[in-house]
Amino acid sequence: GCTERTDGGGGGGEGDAGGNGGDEQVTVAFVPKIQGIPYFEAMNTGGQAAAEEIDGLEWLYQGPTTADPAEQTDIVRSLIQQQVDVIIVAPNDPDSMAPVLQEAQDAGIHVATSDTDAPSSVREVFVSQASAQGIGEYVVDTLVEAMGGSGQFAIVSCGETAENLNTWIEVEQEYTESEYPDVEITEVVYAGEDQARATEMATDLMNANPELNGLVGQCTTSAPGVAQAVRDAGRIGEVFTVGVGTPQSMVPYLEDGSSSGSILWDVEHLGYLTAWAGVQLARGEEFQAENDVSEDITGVTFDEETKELLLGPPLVLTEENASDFDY
Amino acid sequence: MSPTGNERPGQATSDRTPTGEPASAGPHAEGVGGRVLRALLTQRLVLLAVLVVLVVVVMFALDAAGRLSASYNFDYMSAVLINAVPLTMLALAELVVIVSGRGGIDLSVGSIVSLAGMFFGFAYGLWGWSLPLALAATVVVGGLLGAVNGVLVAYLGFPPLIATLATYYAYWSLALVVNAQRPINSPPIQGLYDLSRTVELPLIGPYVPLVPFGVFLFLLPTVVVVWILVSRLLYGRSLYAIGTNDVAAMWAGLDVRRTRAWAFVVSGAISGLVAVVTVSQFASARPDAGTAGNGMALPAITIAVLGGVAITGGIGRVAGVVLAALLVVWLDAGILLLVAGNIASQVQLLALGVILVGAALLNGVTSRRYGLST
Amino acid sequence: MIGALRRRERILPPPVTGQEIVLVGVIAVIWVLLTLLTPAFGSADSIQPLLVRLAPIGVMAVGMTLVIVSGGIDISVAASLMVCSVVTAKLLVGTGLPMLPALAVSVALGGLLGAVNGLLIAYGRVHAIIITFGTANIFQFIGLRIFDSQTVNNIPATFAFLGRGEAGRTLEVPHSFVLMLLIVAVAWWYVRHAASGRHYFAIGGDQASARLAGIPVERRVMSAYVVTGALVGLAACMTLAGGTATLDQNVGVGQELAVIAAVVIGGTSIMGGRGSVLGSVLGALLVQTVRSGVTQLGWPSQLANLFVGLFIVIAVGTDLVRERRRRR
Amino acid sequence: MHTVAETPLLTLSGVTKRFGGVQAIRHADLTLLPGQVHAIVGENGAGKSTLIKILSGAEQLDDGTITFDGAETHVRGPSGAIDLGIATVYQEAQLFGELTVAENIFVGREIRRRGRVDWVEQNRQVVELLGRLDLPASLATREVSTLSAAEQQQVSIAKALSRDARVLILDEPSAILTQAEIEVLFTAIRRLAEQGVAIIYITHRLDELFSIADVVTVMRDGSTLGTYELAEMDVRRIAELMVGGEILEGRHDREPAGGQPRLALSGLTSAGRFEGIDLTVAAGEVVVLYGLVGSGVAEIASAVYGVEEITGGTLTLEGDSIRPRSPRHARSLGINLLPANRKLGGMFTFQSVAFNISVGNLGVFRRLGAWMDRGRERGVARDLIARLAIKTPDERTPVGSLSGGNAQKVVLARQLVERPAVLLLAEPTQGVDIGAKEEIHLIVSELADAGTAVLVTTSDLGEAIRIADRLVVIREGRVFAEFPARARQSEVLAAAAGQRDDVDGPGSGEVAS
Ligand SMILES: Nc1ncnc2c1ncn2[C@@H]1O[C@H](COP(=O)(O)OP(=O)(O)OP(=O)(O)O)[C@@H](O)[C@H]1O
Ligand SMILES: Nc1ncnc2c1ncn2[C@@H]1O[C@H](COP(=O)(O)OP(=O)(O)OP(=O)(O)O)[C@@H](O)[C@H]1O
Ligand SMILES: [Mg+2]
Ligand SMILES: [Mg+2]
Repeated sequence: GCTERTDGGGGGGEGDAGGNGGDEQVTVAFVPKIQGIPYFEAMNTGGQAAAEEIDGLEWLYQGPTTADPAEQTDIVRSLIQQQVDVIIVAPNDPDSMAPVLQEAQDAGIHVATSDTDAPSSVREVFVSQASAQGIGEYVVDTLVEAMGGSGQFAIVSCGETAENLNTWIEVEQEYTESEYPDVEITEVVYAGEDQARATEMATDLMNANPELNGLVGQCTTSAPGVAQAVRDAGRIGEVFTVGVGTPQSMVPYLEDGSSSGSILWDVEHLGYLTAWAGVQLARGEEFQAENDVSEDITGVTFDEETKELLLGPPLVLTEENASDFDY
Repeated sequence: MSPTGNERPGQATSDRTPTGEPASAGPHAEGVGGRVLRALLTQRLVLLAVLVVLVVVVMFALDAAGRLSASYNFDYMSAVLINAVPLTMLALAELVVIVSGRGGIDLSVGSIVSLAGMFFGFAYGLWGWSLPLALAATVVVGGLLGAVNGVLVAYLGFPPLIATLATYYAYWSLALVVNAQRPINSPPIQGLYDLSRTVELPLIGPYVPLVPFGVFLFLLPTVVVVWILVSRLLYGRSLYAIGTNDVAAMWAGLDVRRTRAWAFVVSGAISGLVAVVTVSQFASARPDAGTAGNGMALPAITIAVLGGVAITGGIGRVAGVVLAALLVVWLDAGILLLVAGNIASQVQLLALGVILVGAALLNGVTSRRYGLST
Repeated sequence: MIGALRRRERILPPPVTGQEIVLVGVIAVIWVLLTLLTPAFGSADSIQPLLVRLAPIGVMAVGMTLVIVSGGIDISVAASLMVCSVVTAKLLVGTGLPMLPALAVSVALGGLLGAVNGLLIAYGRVHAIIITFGTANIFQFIGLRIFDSQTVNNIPATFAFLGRGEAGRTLEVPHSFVLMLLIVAVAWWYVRHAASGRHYFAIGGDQASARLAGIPVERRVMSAYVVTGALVGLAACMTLAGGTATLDQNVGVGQELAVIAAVVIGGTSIMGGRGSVLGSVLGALLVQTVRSGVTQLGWPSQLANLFVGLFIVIAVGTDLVRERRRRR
Repeated sequence: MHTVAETPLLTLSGVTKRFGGVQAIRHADLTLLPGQVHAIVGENGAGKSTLIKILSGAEQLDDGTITFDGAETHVRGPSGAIDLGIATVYQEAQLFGELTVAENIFVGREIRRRGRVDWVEQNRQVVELLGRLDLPASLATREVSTLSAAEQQQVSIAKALSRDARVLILDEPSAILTQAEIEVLFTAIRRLAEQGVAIIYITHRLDELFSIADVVTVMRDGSTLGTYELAEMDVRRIAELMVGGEILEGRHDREPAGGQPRLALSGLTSAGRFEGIDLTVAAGEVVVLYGLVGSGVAEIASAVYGVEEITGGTLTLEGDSIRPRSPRHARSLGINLLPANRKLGGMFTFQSVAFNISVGNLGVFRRLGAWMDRGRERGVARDLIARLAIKTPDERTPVGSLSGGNAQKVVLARQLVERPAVLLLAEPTQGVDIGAKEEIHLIVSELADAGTAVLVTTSDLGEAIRIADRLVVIREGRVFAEFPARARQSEVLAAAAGQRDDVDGPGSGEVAS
């Protein structure tokens, strides 16, 4: 025998996962889609804040350098090896994540998803920032208002295969159809995680269709991208943009009006909530229908059969409130 | 071909040192000790082997010293092997193409993985073909996609870089549109994940670590087949011949075009197999499986080059590529345990870069010192 | 008189290569078709941004042409671009540096990174592809460390002069495009008429012989990479100019392929010894045209790459056929 | 022979050089007088190239001294040599395919005017230079990649002459030149010698020494044996000094087994290259096609081998008509060819000797369908290494590290793996030393004796006369004259030589592209 068999780390993990109670050390590891973008770094900040306040919580944060599902699974595998108590993932590709989460659970580790769900997986809870419905409708409402209730707009999305973006887009399409008869979505283009490309495409869209008076930047990289395009084309006030963008990156555009608003939620709170949820799982405590997580995160609803924790309604970032956030 | 062109054999690059198949060092009389040292310094294979051992030993030492956030043991080493499967297989595909010479290189492998993967998704996941049938068909599809490169390069005279760049873009698009950029993850596909589960070997099972099933099912067979192909079959001879000097190969009565075209077919077929591997690993056929992030082609070429494959053609060994892959995978796995947080993935980049440059420089400088280059 | 001229022409190396003519033809056809299909394409509003986004690729392609003609290759341009742009961006935010100094810093930094490649390749005598694969990883590490897992926010519009906006144009002509043309012109003259410029073809043709002919091979190879690096530094500024007020780590991803593609489509032999600066820029223009064409036609953007691939085959294939005819 | 000044221009004493394990030069002394044409001869691997590489700064000596103009000097790199006034024409043409002839001649030392290359001036000088070598001015602006091997060789010589050198080194310049071109070269050399330039001339063609050189230095495995006035020497003595022993002379007498023609060309034509060639080769017969480079000899052989396109006439093997489509097809018919340009068309430089031998007949080593029978390969390789007396440590050695003569034998061995019905030999002993040449000729006769039909194309008259059972002179792509065995040199030369009109003719075609 040349090896002490550890079943990929299960033995130990089983131990502390099972006999949990009181407030002994709990290690919660969070794996973002990609490191180094403000959105997830802000979630990390929130998680660290939680680690400060909730005693016994150790917060790990480790993400891939590119939004690559393979690299992400490698990291989860190393976390399994490290026998952490809870692994929470924001999967780049829900399906590819499912099997690895299964592995983690077999190794006696609690698993959950945050920001993006992996419905088909064994995750015990999904920490949701805001319902797809909520986000999609907020985006459309804000944009159509800016557009003055009528016109045409196009959507500049990012990864062609990004699950959550695609569901938001579907909501937006249906909602516009039903609510705003004289507003039309001309097309949906995909710029990858590339700001410059997003700007290029937005520019081309505006040139191709002079009627176009609205643009949606569907993700945090394309939100400033489309605004920049409008600014460069000198068509502020003619073409309006709304995006899902982080405050700091949107401030300049909100100020000069090239962006009419950015739909987001308090990302740091999302991070905090994620960490908190991890602790609950590790300590085997049930979620209530309404949870008060910390003094400024209250009324977090939990849906029993979808096993979703919902942070709350999204917020609309404007010139006024955007600069209050430091990410 | 210009009679003074770079292709003239015997160029002054370290890649030209005869570390490749099948010739070894020149006629130099010297002592045993000298020969060993010389082998270490001038032959990529030996150097890589030493480096692999070094990495493992260092990691075990760090582990013993409690510097790692988890134990770096044989189980972990074999568990991460699953990450090596696609990369190594594609690196072998590049080996075959690069050895064929004339600037041979295949940028399209990643896109072929995506496109063939989608085909497999349809065949096995939706059309309900049997696994063996779907698998075989996918490999064939991969081969056909590679054949396009082969025809463009060998028969129409496109530079390999151009031909495969074009198909890289084209296949990428096709993979996205065939299923309206949605992945395929029907139950049969999800069931496939077992293929990349770890299994206990028969007989010796209890004594050795669990090894990912995929390693046996896909990697080892590919390694063996490619090794047989390039160093035991007649085809291998023609391959190295055209890669070394295709004018001479023509005069020697070899079918240069056919041999070169087949190199791309082989590369495509391997990519097709990799497609099945990734689908099973992700339990989902993803339209961007081979193109997400930085794509699969460049990393594969990197491994091949690190493995001692000379981009000038005619030189390269299967063993070198496999060692290079093991080196990278085990090093990366160690770094994930050694370094915490975001920096880990970044340090992996640094390590790979340093090893690439270091190994090349060492081999290059020393082989000149030993007067191997003509 | 005419005769004399013609003889003089024959003495000089050919001013434009066949591939260049082919490319001009193909691009012209595409432009005409696009203008017919979507009148907007012909408008200044659509051409200007096209030229602006062409500039950085074109500038880098000039350097890459030198490198490939001299028998090498540089995989590390994308990573260098990342390092240069993040450093420059942080400078702009931190110190509010004016344009020219910032430009100088970026170019110098790029040159430095190029020098690293140059040293290792010229004096380490290892094939460029291995070295630059390695340095690409190392530079990327450096860049990511400087990003330190954050985006650079609120970048001032210091480079608006090179940008897509009003400030980036005089008489409706984008400055960055003019700058690119300038560089192309200089490079074109240099490789055609300057002795040291001709040396790159000799080195790429047969390094050993070039050395025996008394050409300072190491110096030339070295400078090829330094120049490329410096131009990448410039391209970094153009990228910042064309980008948003935030810079994230994705900057430069995939650029190495884009640039190499442009050069090889332009008729430069990847084996070295043969190539042309003009062709490289045309190659870049072809790709950019196709990309924006697909979006402007309102075709699904996922198809863009398919057409890029097709047109690469068409452009290069046409030249191959032409060559074969010429041989007969 | 003109007289030469007595004060040495250049002296080498006690020079040694080793490459890794190989002692390339053990001990070399050399004294070079101004205006002297100084030949260096020696077997392949004797150290000639290395010696001149040291003089031209391409390699640095390990030990010993170089005295130039009475002062001890160190040659610092190629440019250092050029500064001293030492110009070299290397064995393999050191030209750049994508550059024009004019550019090639001035590369590295371009004439500059206001920072740019002065094309007009360069061109003027080149045209004048080409004139001196009786080369057409039109050559100046051609791209080198479009020139024939011979033309390229002449360009490199022009290049060397263009530097007003005090020492001119020529390493086997004549190897691929025609008789006529050699004459032009010799005139140029003599003219330079008159002007006091010292010339070092390396060759394997001993006979030509007597028409050009004043003295000859003989090298044997890395050492100079001494320097001799050619007046007091003859080919035989030089040869014996080189190999260090007795060597056979003249042709090996054998009875050409005439009878049924095995290979027959009738009216064979390849537009623009050769036409109406009627020729037969019987089993056991050695037929030599003698013709100057560009006369079409080479193309005839490659046409039979399926490389050159046949546009007319018929080709029959054993009576039935054939039309080889490719070398592959030709070999399947039992027709093998030894390519003329060893480096370009023959050697797989960094692959093993065994690889180089087996690669031409992979079918022979087929086992179980597609497998390579490596045991068989090893056996066959060892067998042929012994049969052809190839000097190599073992069959795993890279062929690139063998000397030209031995490399050539390896490529020849490739053709003998299976006894061919017809063996075509293109310039079989080009750049090969007299010892190896001797052996190769012997092998050829033995093959014929064993019933192979041998067709040799060569531009080396001595060789032609030596091995021919029938000697056919090709000129301007036509059969021009035919001679029986033991033809007289003078007659054959009369038939073939003295023509200049073939320089601009179709390229030598030895270089397949
Ligand atoms: N680059 C090299 N590396 C190692 N050994 C070398 C090298 N060049 C020459 N040698 C050794 O030096 C010996 C002499 O080489 P050299 O080229 O001088 O022979 P040569 O007389 O020119 O032969 P040939 O007539 O074939 O040109 C060779 O036998 C070889 O063993
Ligand atoms: N890398 C090397 N290692 C060992 N020997 C070498 C090497 N390169 C050249 N040589 C030696 O140099 C000698 C001459 O090399 P060279 O290439 O000049 O021969 P060649 O030109 O093929 O023969 P020839 O001069 O007769 O045509 C040969 O004897 C060969 O053994
Ligand atoms: Mg020699
Ligand atoms: Mg030689």
